Amino acid sequence: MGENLKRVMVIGGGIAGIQASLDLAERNIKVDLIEKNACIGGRMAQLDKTFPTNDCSICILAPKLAECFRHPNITLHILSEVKNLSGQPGNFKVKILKKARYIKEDECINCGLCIEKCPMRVDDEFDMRLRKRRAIYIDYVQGVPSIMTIDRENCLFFTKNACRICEKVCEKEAIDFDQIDEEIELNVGSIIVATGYDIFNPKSIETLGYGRYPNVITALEFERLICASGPLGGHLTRPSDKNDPKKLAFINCVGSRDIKNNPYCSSCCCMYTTKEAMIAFEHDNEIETSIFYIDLRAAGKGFREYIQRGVNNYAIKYIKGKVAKILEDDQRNPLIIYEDISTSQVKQLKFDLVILATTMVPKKDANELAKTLGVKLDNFNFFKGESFHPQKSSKEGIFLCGACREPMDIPNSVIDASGAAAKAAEILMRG
Amino acid sequence: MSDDDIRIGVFICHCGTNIGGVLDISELTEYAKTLPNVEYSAANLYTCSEVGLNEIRENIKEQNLNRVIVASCSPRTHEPLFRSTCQEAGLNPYLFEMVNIRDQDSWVHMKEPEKGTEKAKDLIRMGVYKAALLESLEKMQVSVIPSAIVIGGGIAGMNAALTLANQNFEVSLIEKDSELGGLIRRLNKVYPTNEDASNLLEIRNLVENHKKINIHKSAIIEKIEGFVGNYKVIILQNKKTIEIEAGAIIVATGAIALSPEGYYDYNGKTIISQLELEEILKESEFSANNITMIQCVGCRNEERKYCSNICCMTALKNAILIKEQNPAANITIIFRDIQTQGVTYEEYYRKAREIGILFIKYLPEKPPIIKKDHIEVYNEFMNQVIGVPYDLVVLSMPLIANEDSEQLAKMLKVPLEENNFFLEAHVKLRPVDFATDGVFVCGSAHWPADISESISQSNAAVSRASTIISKDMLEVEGSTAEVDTDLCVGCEACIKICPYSAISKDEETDIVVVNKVVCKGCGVCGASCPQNAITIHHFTSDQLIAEIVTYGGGE
Amino acid sequence: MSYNYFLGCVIPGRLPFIEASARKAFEEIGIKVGDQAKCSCCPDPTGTAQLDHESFLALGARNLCLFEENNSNILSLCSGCTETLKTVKHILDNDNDKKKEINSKLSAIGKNYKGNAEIKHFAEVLYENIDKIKEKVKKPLKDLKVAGHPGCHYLRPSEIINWDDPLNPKTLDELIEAIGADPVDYSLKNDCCGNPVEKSDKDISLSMLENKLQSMREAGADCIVCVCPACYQQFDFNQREVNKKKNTEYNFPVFYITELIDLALGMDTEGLGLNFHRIKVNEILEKIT
Amino acid sequence: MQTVDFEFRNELIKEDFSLNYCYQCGTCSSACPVAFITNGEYNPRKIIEQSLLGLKDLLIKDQKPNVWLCCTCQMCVEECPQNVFLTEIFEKIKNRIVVLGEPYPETYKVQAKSVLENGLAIPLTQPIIRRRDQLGLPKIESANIEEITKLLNATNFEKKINLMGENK
Repeated sequence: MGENLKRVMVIGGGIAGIQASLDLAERNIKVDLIEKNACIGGRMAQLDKTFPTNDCSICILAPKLAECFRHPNITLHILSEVKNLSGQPGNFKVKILKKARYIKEDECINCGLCIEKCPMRVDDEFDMRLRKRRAIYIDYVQGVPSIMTIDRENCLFFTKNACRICEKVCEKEAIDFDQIDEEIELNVGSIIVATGYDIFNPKSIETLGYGRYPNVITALEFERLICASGPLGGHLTRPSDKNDPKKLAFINCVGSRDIKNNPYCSSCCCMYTTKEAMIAFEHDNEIETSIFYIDLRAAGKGFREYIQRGVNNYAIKYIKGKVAKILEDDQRNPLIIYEDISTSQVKQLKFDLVILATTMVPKKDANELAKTLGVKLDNFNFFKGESFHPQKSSKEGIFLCGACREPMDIPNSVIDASGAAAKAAEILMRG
Repeated sequence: MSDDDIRIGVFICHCGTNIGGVLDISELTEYAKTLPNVEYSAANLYTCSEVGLNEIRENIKEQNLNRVIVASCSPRTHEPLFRSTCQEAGLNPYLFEMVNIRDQDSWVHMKEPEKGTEKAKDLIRMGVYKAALLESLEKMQVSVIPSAIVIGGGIAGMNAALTLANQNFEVSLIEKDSELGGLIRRLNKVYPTNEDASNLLEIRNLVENHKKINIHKSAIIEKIEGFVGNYKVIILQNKKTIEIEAGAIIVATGAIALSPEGYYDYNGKTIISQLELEEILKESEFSANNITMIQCVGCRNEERKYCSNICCMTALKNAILIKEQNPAANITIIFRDIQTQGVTYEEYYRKAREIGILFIKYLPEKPPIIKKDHIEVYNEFMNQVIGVPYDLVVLSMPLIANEDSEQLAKMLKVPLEENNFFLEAHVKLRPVDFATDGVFVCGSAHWPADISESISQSNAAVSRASTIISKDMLEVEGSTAEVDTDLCVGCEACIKICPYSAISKDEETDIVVVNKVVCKGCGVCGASCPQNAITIHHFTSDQLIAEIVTYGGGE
Repeated sequence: MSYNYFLGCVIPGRLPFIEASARKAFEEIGIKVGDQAKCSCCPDPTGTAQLDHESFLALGARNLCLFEENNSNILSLCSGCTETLKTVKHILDNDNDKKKEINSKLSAIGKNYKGNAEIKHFAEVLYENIDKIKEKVKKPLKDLKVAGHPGCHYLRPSEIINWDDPLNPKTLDELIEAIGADPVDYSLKNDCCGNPVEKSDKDISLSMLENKLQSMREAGADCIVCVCPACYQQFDFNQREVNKKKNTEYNFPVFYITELIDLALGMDTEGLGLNFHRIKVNEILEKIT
Repeated sequence: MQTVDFEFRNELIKEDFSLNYCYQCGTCSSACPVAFITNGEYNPRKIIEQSLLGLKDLLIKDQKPNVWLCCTCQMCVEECPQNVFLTEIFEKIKNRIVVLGEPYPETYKVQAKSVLENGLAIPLTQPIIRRRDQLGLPKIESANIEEITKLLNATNFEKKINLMGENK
């Protein structure tokens, strides 16, 4: 058997994938980082702040994005997906489908002229569809690589053979409609899966009114709404009437710890709802928050103290009692019907804005990727790790990290990522 | 360099609305242009984005800038990025200066934007005056010893040693006990698989027989010297002093269970601790029928505010084991919040309910009271006091920091948090790193962790340590202290105060010498030197005085 | 297999005009339904079931046996009866011990439960024939704002009823639409009318009714439509009681869905027995003709 | 003070295993229309907690909260995140109250009496029979009452339901 390849493929460019890539690259192992979207950064880039330090999320992420982009040992494969895997640990052959960007990567300087002129308005996925982007776009301002992408599904040239205005305005002549999807073959010694998670759609829990009541939103929508670079420029208003909300309610465990939806605990919601309430209070000291919970799960370092700070300094009230039913009054104020278990009273309370702590769910294409890679998923479609070595997948040479294997917060994803990097490197040292 | 040659570029960051939403950025940009030596001034939406960085690079070339100032956020997170950007454009990275107009200005003066803008002008002006005096500095190169030391031979330490050794690194594993294994040796079964704890100890053989692992049992650490890439740990083993050298150190010293003495009428017979229950289940016949467990004993209170993370799962495990062995047993867990995050653990909690474990929630202000044959507890779910019959009470005690962690922390020059667990470099993004380069932490030394978490963290620590010991040479900080040999009188004030032990005395000349590799440029020596003999590069007296003078309105 | 009616107690014994409207509707749509002799009380899932589960199973099983003997499926005009019969069938079909136990009781009267007869709520069958209904509509009930009240036992427990969405029902509103009327969306659509609580606390029962009525009024409903005689009674009989107790002025005419279907299919109001309604329906009739 | 009665708790669990899964989140109370009207005085979650603790006196004797107020709408069952069959559990508790001879609401007895006497909860009266004729409805052949009596004797119905007892 020949020497194992000193090269690792990392699938997914969120914080877990980035950390794993950087660790490996730093020890002089070559990394192919595969990202499906147009920019790396993942979910962490969408968050406003992070608990328990309340650091600005993108501020602490951005240096890592830049490092990843510039590291000589890391090759970024953007708009790419894994299509096929063969070979064995130490020497895998991977087929990657790299979608056309329709932009000459070396030419685009992200001047934004094309965006200004593009006539198409498309729901902005990065901003949780809370605003529109154009058909030529960059995921987010600090996105890396910081160049444009043309969204083929919506571009007028591709849909109606018209327009091409971006081509006309681009001074660098960076637009290239002739680009085609490419298939790339990689040869790597081991593989790390870091594909992250999707968000549960609470529309299916009809009694909570999401989708019917404008002032019932999800936590990730809230992150975008309150984020300085989000659709409201950081000035939180409620969707129905653009008024400043003063009374907020967070409902924990929406779609989790629930046999009818997802039986598991989503791990982070108790903490992130507290964080979101704190940020809201920092924006407007008149805001009062109620957080409805089943168990307050705060076992991490400094987490209990964080919750206590929420109570003492941020006007947060924790109410033990899960909410089954939300109604709406004629001012479009959500009315929450709940039991305050500490008194056993059932009450109705009016709020200005209700935020649903929707659970982390497996990526919808997890099944497909698991099949391609030949690794097992658990009963819920998370990638299955070993009980005491959770970074080890069911297949030798393939490792897991972050929320693709179980819901987890950022520090645990980073630990997982470094852990997976160590295991992935171990394989390369053999043979 | 005469004043005429200095060409400063000032880049002012909006940071979205973090800064731009409060301060008047265009006013600041215009203001910067009026300052001496400023050749160029511009605003960016995010200076740290690739667009912003490109603008720095391009203007260094086009405007021929030889000093760069970014007025934005914290150097803690962003200085390395901007420095390397300057370097890429051919500028010495130490000719870069960062001004924090966010954390110390726009965030704290959100409600008074005009005053905030005035303050930002002061801060930028101070930066400009300092920048004019900046000097080029060179980073030091140091060689690296390609091996690691792991302190602690519990599951985290053993796994770390093995993973490192499997990657062909030499490892020294230091254990104070006479055998490896740590806390797991006292456990009966382990969750969530409920297999024998001894299965997890199989790793011991692999560790003990690995030719790359050097094990030092019954060893006491006497002294730790050195710096990243070149650590020296002196241990006392069998009355012999041994010196071990390595490029990196992993701290895996674990934690201990809080003693139940003095809690809830603990008597060691009918009222015992969870760890004692483990030992009974492991070694002897178990006969109790009505078993009540009380959670959060001695924690989540004023004395110890934290949640110990592993006790809920441990209680669930033992409850399940007893119930499966004796389905007629009546087991009650009196708890505050059940901590079973994630997929497997929540499933485990459901299983405990499924087989009939009873759960009662209590409030800290109304804790359970143990009577002769029953416990009285205010049940929050019922809003009233409920009696629970028992013949055995089991107290779930938290994991607490090792007694010797304070001493070890001092030797390693790393911080502890308020509960004496080791404090990492950054909670979010550097969870197993210390601020001190080349030292890492994993397992319960960092925070109460179960087996799976400890192993994950120990893998992570290995990965982080490998980024150092896989290199032949390392670059270290160039901004360090320098002693003026003409002024130094050898009083040793600096030696006593240096937190990194970077200063020593030259026996021949009787004056002090700074080890530039160890020096972090923190500056305490300079501040304490009665002779003003120490200069901290990049923070020289001239530079700081220039800042102060211009702040006060002088020239 | 064809259907026979299971009429239950309330409709034939107290609200025969509902039975009349149902028979007419099914005939007009072209669904043949026969009659089943010798039925007892289903028994009441909110009554007898709460006193003795075993007797509940035995009486229910006996009724099911009657249909089995006739080789006929069951078409029930009442949601309560539907739930009882479906529940009994569900339990006996899934629990062999229970089935044996109940069959040993049934042997005292020479019967044996097998599990051959299927149970359908009448609205379920109407919904299956919704296209036929649409075709046959002669007088669409234009501009009539109808608050559909699906009621509890029509939907839940979903595991047993196994029919419409238990928390967001659609079928009744679609039937209302099919006859040209306008189903209004009101916030408490899915709430209980309060009828079963009347047995133990009339005040609470009326408060529940009042909440429903208020929610219907806020949504601008002209009238109420039910698919269960218990709900019908609660709405039609107790609206005045609410008004007396709570000093309100509710006056919603209440219809069984089959009555509105009959009207939309162009039947003469004579013979429908609309005069037996406590809350007069004249205004509605004027509105739709 | 009420004390946990493990024996009674186990009996209830045996009758409906789903009881075990409850983790007291309060979804049922939030979904319950009766709990809403009574501000939680009628409280399905609390009845479940009492069952889990085996608090026999509260459940059976004091009947606090009053389990007879359950409207059997099954909203709690549909919403329960742990698939606890509350309505069925409450039915079993009511059955138990009845068979133990504790008081329960009069109206239930009236209905039960009618079933015992007529096989129907609401017997056909002469005016109704006339009205049926008017409406052109067919004659109804009711259940043979001897047969119903025989069957209900086999299940011991009359004895179980304690018709002569005190009412609630």
